[in-house]
Amino acid sequence: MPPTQFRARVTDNRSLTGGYFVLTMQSEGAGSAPLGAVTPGQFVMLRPEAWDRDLLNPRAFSVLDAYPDGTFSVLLKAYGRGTTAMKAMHPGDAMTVTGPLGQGFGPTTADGPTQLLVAGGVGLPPLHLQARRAAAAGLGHKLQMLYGGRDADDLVLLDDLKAWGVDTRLATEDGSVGDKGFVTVALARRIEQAQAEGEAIEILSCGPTPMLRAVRTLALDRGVTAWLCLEEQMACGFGVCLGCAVPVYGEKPYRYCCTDGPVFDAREVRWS
Amino acid sequence: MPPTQFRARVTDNRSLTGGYFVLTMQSEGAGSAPLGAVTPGQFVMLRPEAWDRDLLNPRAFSVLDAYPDGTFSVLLKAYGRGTTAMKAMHPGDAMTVTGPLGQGFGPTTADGPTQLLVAGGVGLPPLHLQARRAAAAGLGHKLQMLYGGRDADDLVLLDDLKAWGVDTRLATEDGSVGDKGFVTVALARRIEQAQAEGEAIEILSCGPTPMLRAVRTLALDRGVTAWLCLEEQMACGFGVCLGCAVPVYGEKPYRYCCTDGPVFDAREVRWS
Amino acid sequence: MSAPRPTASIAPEDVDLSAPFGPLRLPHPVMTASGCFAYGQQFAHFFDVSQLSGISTKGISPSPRMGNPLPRICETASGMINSIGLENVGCDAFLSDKLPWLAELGVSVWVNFFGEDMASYVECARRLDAGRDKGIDVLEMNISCPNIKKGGIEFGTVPAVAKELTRRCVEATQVPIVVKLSPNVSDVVAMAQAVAEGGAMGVSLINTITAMAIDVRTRKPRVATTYGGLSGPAIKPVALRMVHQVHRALPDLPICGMGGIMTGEDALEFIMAGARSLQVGTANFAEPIAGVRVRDELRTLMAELGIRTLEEVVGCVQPLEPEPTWHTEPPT
Amino acid sequence: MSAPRPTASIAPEDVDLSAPFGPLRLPHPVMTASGCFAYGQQFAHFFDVSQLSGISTKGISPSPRMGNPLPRICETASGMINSIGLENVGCDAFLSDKLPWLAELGVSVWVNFFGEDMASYVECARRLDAGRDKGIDVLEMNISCPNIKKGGIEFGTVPAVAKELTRRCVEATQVPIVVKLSPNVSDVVAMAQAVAEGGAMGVSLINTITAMAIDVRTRKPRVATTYGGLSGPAIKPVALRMVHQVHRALPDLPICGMGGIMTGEDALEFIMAGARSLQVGTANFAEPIAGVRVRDELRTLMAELGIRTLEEVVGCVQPLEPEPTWHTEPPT
Ligand SMILES: Cc1cc2nc3c(=O)[nH]c(=O)nc-3n(C[C@H](O)[C@H](O)[C@H](O)COP(=O)(O)OP(=O)(O)OC[C@H]3O[C@@H](n4cnc5c(N)ncnc54)[C@H](O)[C@@H]3O)c2cc1C
Ligand SMILES: Cc1cc2nc3c(=O)[nH]c(=O)nc-3n(C[C@H](O)[C@H](O)[C@H](O)COP(=O)(O)OP(=O)(O)OC[C@H]3O[C@@H](n4cnc5c(N)ncnc54)[C@H](O)[C@@H]3O)c2cc1C
Ligand SMILES: Cc1cc2nc3c(=O)[nH]c(=O)nc-3n(C[C@H](O)[C@H](O)[C@H](O)COP(=O)(O)O)c2cc1C
Ligand SMILES: Cc1cc2nc3c(=O)[nH]c(=O)nc-3n(C[C@H](O)[C@H](O)[C@H](O)COP(=O)(O)O)c2cc1C
Ligand code: FES
Ligand code: FES
Repeated sequence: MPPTQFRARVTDNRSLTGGYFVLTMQSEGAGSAPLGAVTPGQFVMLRPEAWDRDLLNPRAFSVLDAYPDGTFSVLLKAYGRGTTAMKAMHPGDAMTVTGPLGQGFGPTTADGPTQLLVAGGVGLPPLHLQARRAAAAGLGHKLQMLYGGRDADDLVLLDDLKAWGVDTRLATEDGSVGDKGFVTVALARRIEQAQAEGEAIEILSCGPTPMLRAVRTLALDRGVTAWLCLEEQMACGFGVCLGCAVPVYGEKPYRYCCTDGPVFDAREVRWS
Repeated sequence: MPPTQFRARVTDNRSLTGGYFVLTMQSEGAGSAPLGAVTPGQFVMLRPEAWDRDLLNPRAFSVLDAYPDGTFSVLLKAYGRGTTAMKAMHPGDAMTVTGPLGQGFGPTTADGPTQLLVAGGVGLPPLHLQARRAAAAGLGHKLQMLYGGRDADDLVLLDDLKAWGVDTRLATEDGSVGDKGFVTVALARRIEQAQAEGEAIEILSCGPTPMLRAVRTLALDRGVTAWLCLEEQMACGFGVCLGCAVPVYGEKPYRYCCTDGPVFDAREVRWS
Repeated sequence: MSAPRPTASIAPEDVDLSAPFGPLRLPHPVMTASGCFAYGQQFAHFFDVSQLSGISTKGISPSPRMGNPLPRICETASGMINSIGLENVGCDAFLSDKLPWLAELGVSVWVNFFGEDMASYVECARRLDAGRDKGIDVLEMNISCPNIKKGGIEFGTVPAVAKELTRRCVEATQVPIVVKLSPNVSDVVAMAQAVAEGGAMGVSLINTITAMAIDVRTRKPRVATTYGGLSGPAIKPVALRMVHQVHRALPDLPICGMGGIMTGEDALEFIMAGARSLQVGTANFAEPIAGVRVRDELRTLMAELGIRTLEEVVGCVQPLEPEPTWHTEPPT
Repeated sequence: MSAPRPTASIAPEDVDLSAPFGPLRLPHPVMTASGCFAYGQQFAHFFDVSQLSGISTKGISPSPRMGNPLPRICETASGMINSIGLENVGCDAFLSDKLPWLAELGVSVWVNFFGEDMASYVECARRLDAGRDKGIDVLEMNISCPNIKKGGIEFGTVPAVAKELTRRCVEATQVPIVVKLSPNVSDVVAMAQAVAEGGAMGVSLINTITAMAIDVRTRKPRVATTYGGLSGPAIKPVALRMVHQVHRALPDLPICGMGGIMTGEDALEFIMAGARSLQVGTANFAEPIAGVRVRDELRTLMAELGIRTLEEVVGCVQPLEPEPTWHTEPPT
């Protein structure tokens, strides 16, 4: 589905633990669902209509979920001025939305490898949606979530994963819940186990760049296919400003996070 | 009372006819009433905390009323971006307020001249407050309001004037209420009558600049004292930026609307 | 030119937006700006791109360029800084892969171009001349490339150098050349004058202003090249001033105005300052259809103000009445 | 200077904000800017003005000036344009009526000054020298007065002229001279170099950028002089770039940085770009206590980032790591 730009109204702004919040919006226009066919990892550019010119450009957010009735949601945390302003949005507030944008993760399939979903921070949405889709297709057993955070509060929307019956392994830096340490430690063990048992696996990961770097190194070292959902500074989100370059190996030194990605093969990403 | 800068919360945003609205605010800090001793014609600089840098400077508004409990109100109409943004403010929204600023009108006195209050548009607040104060002091009979607008909708807060028993003469350009034509026509007649009867009068006026020009010309022609409450572009409101110069006769070519005014003797104002 | 007084409102249909620009007859003044519209295709998802009057392409160099390291963009108050590094597909790929699509739109195609030294500027102009009958209407010569080496700064800041560069490129092609000037100069009028003498058909004003932002946590600049170009509403007042200066000094030189245009009112400000056509740049990022909206708002505003044609108002801004002589005594 | 890595947070009390600036020992770097603080008294209603490290006065000329016609100010995106016209009380009234009050505050008093030609600049410096033992710490020479006639532009844009002007004013007074440079130049480093050679103790960067806005309804410029000076957050990225350029080229020349400073983070950006002191200008209009808030925020931020002294971070911004060499094949 090609991207469009449309207006939506906030219908809900729900606070979670750890400063996270979920913004739910309804696109305007009867029965319109411009994000209906979104794939996990695809994103939208959001710009509240109330923003002045001081906040010039929209901000990128992965779609957390989208329904055929035109509602959709995103998971945020307040970092800078834009997300802080969004945290204060109320039901009824108008949003300019562009999307769906980018190339998401491949689907979970019955005869494909087991997908290890490695999530951290605001990187949860693509993997949460991947799990939702798989569970709905009766393929929940084909994936496993490995989800890391600083502490228990830093892990959100766990009830959903439980309700879908998705096997979820938690890791926290302070050990307050799940394994103590980085989620990549759990991932390393899981890879070892799979390789020992001859289980076919692939990694789908989204989260803070240091986490993705660790996942990439692990995957390259162990020869496992890994798909990384990257973040870069974006002005447009649809391939025009060339601001979101991702260094890659290959014919050209850069590809673009917004149009070629945000999901890239770990082998392609040129990170030293 | 020297000006201070303080925070207030919007408690009410009431729409009137003609696009006018009254913002009521409560200053923060128990029992603080930084505007308690405001005189009619004094003003505040208002800047909603939510404004981004795009709207850099505060905007000037005459105080419509101020109470010892720290509440105060202003009367606005949406012209540009600032006032349009203020129209959308909700109870609870925070405002940065600087005031009271400037020199207001002189008081109504038992043995002074009859005060003719000539008001138009958003120039109503100072004269409305003057009438309120006079009425409260039992001097309502010492003033008369002459209030002009485009049409009936352009005249607001008439009930207050009625309740205070202030003699009010209306004029509308379309004749929908009161005299048809500019309020200065009614003023000219009133001056004539006073001069015929030997009644001591002075004029207090606030409104659009074209109206003030006409009032000034009338007053100079007929030898009546007139006090004009002027508007100029302001950045600071407290005598620092020198942006709000008013051309005057006298030793210096300019005085300052925010500190020397906004109320000036019509004879002093150098308008060609 | 004496300013016609604003008259009563007219119907939007009665507004004639056509915009003569040197030899060009644009249906209306609103184009999109170089680097903010790529080669156009991405926008076709969002709207009918042929509604624009013209498109200025991403800057083209003789050979493809890969662009700068990361990060390349950051946001500032009412603006953004970019350091894309003039990444582009190069002359040949442009002519074979991008131009045909653009040519079919029927809009005015302005090919923004640059070189790394004088010879490669000339080579680029010469090679792009091959597109003359294939849809290229203007070569928009970008002489303000802060990121290219070899005396690149001088092209944009030294009038004599700019004149010579213009002259040699004009000789290399029969496509009219519009020179896009840098705002990072003491005297923009001298630059405009020089390129006009060099044979430029017109000038585009302004390119981005050299700027910087710092991440105090990492102690690094927010764009990898340390300095980048500031664009967006923040620079509009500077752009308007330069358009006005150049129009006053050289009233016959067509000016394509840009810098922070977001609304029809912004567009009319540029026209009243002296621009005969306009480019919308940064606004496209937040709103792909920005150029068409600006055109529509311009029409509505002109109708409201009773302005029938652009010619009535190009450069019409008049100094304010001089103050009356200062009297020490009031008249009465 | 090699960038010390950010360390762990420290207590705000452990931050030493003292700011050596040439011969001056400022208790912290945050001053207020010329034209945005008048002569200071109005601010005493709002806060204890002696908390500032210094005050730059409204620009003083030998004789009083009455200022420009109206309107004098207008707002733009994240900025404002002013054309006050350098209205001021003149040297004599300044020395007799304004200086005593300022001197009593105990803050660093920078007297911003200008003339209408070279002779009157020199005269102004000479007459202000009388305030040397009466509280004047610095003469801040404004060489970018777009609104004064008689070659005024050249003072701010031609290095040789600026050097000569500086030299003659330095000879006329024993008060150290800091030259406030114009941003409306092709090469700000050349200007800084010239005034340093002329004997300036330091430079202030930046003054306002020449700009314009138009009221499309009246077809008039929004400030009566057609052009005015743009200030506020809109210009911060340009100011930072110029501070950085000058600091890189002339690391020993003290720079007082300004242009759109609104927060402690803005202040730290300027310091990391190379400024040793700062001035807060336009921010005072919306918030009279802005300078003191910026100082407090700067202290808090430095504590959070583990920065103990300004010296650790003045000019510490480092270019980003160069990109790794480009491989065509992945490592595995
Ligand atoms: C494809 C894509 C998908 C994304 N999906 C999501 C999502 O689902 N939920 C979400 O909350 N965010 C998501 N982001 C990140 C989001 O776009 C940024 O958080 C947002 O742009 C920050 O805007 P701001 O105005 O709050 O911060 P700014 O004021 O623009 O930045 C403030 C500072 O914070 C830093 N910063 C910004 N974002 C982050 C971050 N996420 N982590 C650490 N530092 C940061 C910036 O580099 C800058 O230094 C996504 C980004 C991309 C490119
Ligand atoms: C001492 C003083 C007292 C004031 N009291 C009041 C008051 O009680 N109520 C009130 O509503 N306003 C009052 N004003 C005017 C008010 O300050 C302006 O309306 C306000 O600054 C406009 O801000 P804005 O952001 O909406 O318009 P801007 O975006 O700043 O201006 C938009 C355009 O509208 C024009 N404009 C702005 N204000 C007016 C106006 N009032 N009439 C006609 N054109 C205008 C401007 O010149 C500009 O061209 C007062 C002004 C002064 C100086
Ligand atoms: C991301 C980006 C890339 C740009 N690339 C070019 C370019 O290749 N050539 C050029 O002449 N101008 C380039 N510009 C400048 C714009 O064409 C325009 O002159 C400038 O941004 C001011 O207009 P705006 O404020 O509307 O964006 C670029 C601007 C941006 C923001
Ligand atoms: C209203 C106003 C008046 C100014 N007057 C002077 C002046 O007299 N002399 C001077 O050197 N700079 C003057 N400036 C420039 C400021 O001192 C400062 O350099 C500039 O505004 C940038 O800082 P800011 O963005 O913090 O305001 C003035 C600025 C403003 C806004
Ligand atoms: S965000 Fe603009 S090209 Fe990717
Ligand atoms: S508004 Fe600043 S001096 Fe009057």
